[in-house]
Amino acid sequence: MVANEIPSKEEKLENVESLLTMLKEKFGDAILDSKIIKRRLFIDVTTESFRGILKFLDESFEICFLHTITAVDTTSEFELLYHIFIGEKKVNLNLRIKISRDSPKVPTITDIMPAANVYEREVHDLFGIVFEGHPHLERLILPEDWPDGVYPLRKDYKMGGKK
Amino acid sequence: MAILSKVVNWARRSSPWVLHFNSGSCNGCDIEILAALTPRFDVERFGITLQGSPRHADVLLITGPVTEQVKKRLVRIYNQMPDPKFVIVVGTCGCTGGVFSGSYSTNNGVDNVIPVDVYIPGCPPRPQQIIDAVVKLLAKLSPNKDKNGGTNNGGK
Amino acid sequence: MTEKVVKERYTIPVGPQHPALKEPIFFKFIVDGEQIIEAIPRIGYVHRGIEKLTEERTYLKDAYLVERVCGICSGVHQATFVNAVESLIDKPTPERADYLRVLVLELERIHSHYLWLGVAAHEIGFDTLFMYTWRDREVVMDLLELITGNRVNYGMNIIGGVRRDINDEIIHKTLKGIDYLEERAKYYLDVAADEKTILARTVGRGILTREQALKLGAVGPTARASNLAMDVRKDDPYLVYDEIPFELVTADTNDVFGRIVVRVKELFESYNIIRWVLENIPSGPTFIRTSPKVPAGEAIAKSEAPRGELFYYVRSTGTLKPYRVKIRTPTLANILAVAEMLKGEYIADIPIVFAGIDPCISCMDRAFFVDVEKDKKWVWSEDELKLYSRKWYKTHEKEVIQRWKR
Amino acid sequence: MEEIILYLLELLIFPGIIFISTLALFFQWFDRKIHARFQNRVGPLVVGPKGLLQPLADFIKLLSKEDITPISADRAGFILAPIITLTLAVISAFFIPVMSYSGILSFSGDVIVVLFFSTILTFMIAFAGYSATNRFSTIGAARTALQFISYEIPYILSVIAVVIISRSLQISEIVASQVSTYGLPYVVILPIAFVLYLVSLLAKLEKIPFDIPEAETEIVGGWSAEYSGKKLAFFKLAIDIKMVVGAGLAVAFFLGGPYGPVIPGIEWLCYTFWFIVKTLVLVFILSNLRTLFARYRIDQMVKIFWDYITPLAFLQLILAEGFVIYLM
Repeated sequence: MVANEIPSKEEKLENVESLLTMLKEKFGDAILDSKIIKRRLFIDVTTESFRGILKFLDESFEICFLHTITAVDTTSEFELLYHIFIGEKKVNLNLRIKISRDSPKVPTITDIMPAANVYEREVHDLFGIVFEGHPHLERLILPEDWPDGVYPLRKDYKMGGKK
Repeated sequence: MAILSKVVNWARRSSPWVLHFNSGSCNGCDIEILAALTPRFDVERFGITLQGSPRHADVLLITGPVTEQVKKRLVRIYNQMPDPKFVIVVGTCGCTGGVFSGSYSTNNGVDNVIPVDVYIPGCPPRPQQIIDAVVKLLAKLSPNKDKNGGTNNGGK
Repeated sequence: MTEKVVKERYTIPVGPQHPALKEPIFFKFIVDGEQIIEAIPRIGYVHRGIEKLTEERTYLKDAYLVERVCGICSGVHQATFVNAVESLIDKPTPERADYLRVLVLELERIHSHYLWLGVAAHEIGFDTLFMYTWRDREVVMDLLELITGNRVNYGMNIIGGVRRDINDEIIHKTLKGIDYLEERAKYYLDVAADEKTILARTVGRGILTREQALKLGAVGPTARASNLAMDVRKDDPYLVYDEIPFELVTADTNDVFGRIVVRVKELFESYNIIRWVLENIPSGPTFIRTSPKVPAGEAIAKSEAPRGELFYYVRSTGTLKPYRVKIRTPTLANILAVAEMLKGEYIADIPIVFAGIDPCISCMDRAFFVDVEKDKKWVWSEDELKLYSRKWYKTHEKEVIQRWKR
Repeated sequence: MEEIILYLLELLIFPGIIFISTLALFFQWFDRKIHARFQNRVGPLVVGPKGLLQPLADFIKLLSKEDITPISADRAGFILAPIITLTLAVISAFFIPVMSYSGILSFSGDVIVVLFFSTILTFMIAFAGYSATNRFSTIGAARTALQFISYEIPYILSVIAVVIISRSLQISEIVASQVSTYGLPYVVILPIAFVLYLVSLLAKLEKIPFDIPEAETEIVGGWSAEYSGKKLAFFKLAIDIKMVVGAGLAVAFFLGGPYGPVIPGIEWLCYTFWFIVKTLVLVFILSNLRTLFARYRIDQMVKIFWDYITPLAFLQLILAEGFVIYLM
């Protein structure tokens, strides 16, 4: 059983740092930036390498739980955050990749983590980001008469004064 | 015939069968409607029972601000109900849109979609309020209208 | 002879308006006789665009908006959002406020589990148990009303602390109510374990193995009933949970019965947590003033809602309004798991298996929609068909005109 | 001439249609009230004294509502089903002895006729479900038929046990034989048959735990999902009358019919009183049962009936035969 003892704050910080060094050793060049905000680890990685990192994490830890995928529209580009929880180390890890706003395309991770199926679809519906290789990536959020090419959570979508 | 219509009127007042429809509510109102069925409030005292099929119902209890997705369903269920039928809106977001007003996927209130008889504001209204609304709706049917305060003045 | 017997398959739609589902969700079941071959969920009926709305309102208003994501677990939504924002502000909240938040969250868990127990009983046609549990649930509702002033959407948390304080009288009443509820919970545990018809309907139904739960990302009591010890209160303690002694309840039966047992046993843990909180609550202020502007940055907050792990991501750019709020609710994480559980079950087991994850559709749907099947004509109403044809002609107008000209 | 008028009065008012319908509505109220009390609720309270008029109000309201026949439904079947159901239910009620040892209709072999009618009534429900051509209705109808093959055999076998003991196929003679030949009701001689009859009756009336064909949380009221207005009113009344018939037949077969201590001069009134008391006891037992259980699944129900109840019914049959041979 993994869960029943709560690690102290120092242990947690140690865990976070050890994970970071482990990743840095393995994927030196792929990690662009990293910071620790309140025991949460945020890592910026390249779009080419993030699948490899996820695969490595999934294989090395038993509980590698995908919280969700967050997309953020920074008006110049899209940021995708993969929030992951490592059960053994009790560490919250956030991989950040940046993709261009003009042709938002990114490879899927459903083959690595089946749970990502619903989260990728959600992001696709609301941001119009295409996950290449996703088994059922259909554009079907919102009602049937929702216009094509309009994505409500993008920053350039302004909510009109709907009656 | 006057007696017959009186009897029918009495029967309608005495036996409101309710269909509950969630049109995108946050569940708050829904659990309060369910709570109204349970021992502390027990609406079966007034002959109110919750029905499963729209064909059996007299009163449609609607919660939620009517999302775009559910709009057509709501109209369809309303059309499936046999006449005479009544609509009660439970909760602020069903009355006006409430906290969700202005969203791209809600309709800002049930009355933009189907006609409404009684509005119950509150987020969510207490079970007592819901029972009170049903009783006031029935008072609307009563021939001596002044008895329970009335017709269309919001049932004061 | 290799001639195949083609069995006629029947498709039954369940929802969006269906007595077993208290909320609009739509399931398409492909059945063979009474047995389900495939379950296809289609969700999105409660999509209200809350994530977009949060970007257009101030933090102060958002605290009340996210509470309305779900009326059953409203407190935990608000608490998690406020936690995320407070970790951006970086000004520690008074300890008394944290204790009060735990108190409300645990009372909410009790009310939610009682509610679930009643709904589950109703789904298997045991209305008497439904009435009993909901009668007892009113005791929790009274306590919540006493402490927060509201029955359902409590509005207890504000950025910087909590809105109301408790006094000795409330503590006394709460302890009394908890004692009564603990006695009742023992009774329900006996009923669930002894009543033959309940066992017949729940044992071995809706199987989800530990591997499947891990793979499909199940959370909360659903995962814990599959012997997956995951609980945010232990894994990543928030508020004062790292100081509170309590057990993590798991079961290894992998079925609906295990989910009932886990939830009822969690009730006992919640009673103990509340007793501990009321005993150890420090005195002091219940809130501190903070600036309405939140410093730039990003924060993650997680909580263990009654249904499982709740996840918030907040990004601020230093203005009055958040730049992005992302909500991931427990039911969304469990929906893949439930579709897996339903395969091979009987039609009669749909309600109880589905209720087994304690679905909260309004949580899930704030921004989400799935449809695996493209061909949906069989459920289209007349209006939908009309609309479709109108749309089709709009997009294919030119072709039609050209064909007609020729 | 006078005889005919008297007969017509019997048919229409007492103990005919009006009396039976009133009793049916009263039983519904009683059932609902008991059910509510067990669930810590009050039940109907406001309409009439103690809510006594609630079922009547429901009935009149349904009569006055719009009556919808869906386009997709099989029109003839959809309209005929409720009418035939109500008619057959009322006719089978005529066979029940209420104010004397025999019902309004009574002839040699009427036990077979009543059993036949009760079978047809079940079929009419399946028929109604099929004519609605709604998915849920169809599943409800299929479930009705599936249940039927499980409970009908023990139901009839338990009645046959009574027939063997009483050596008669006429209800009035069965009632009379309990009073004259043995001097005690058959529930004492055939306790197993009585219990099996009640369990099968529970399934026949589609009450919890055997309300599988109309399971609300599973298939939205099942076969009745598409019915509204007058047709639904007829169905609801017919179901209540079925309860009276089921309980009334149980009283006639096992509890000595309407017999009991009487005041000379107004025997018929006393008999009616005893009849109502005995049926109320049965309805009370049935309400109890439906409060205590959760719904079974259809396969579990079929298994219970074929594994336990049907063999028990055969056992009771053999015991009854042995009893007769040993005594006679």
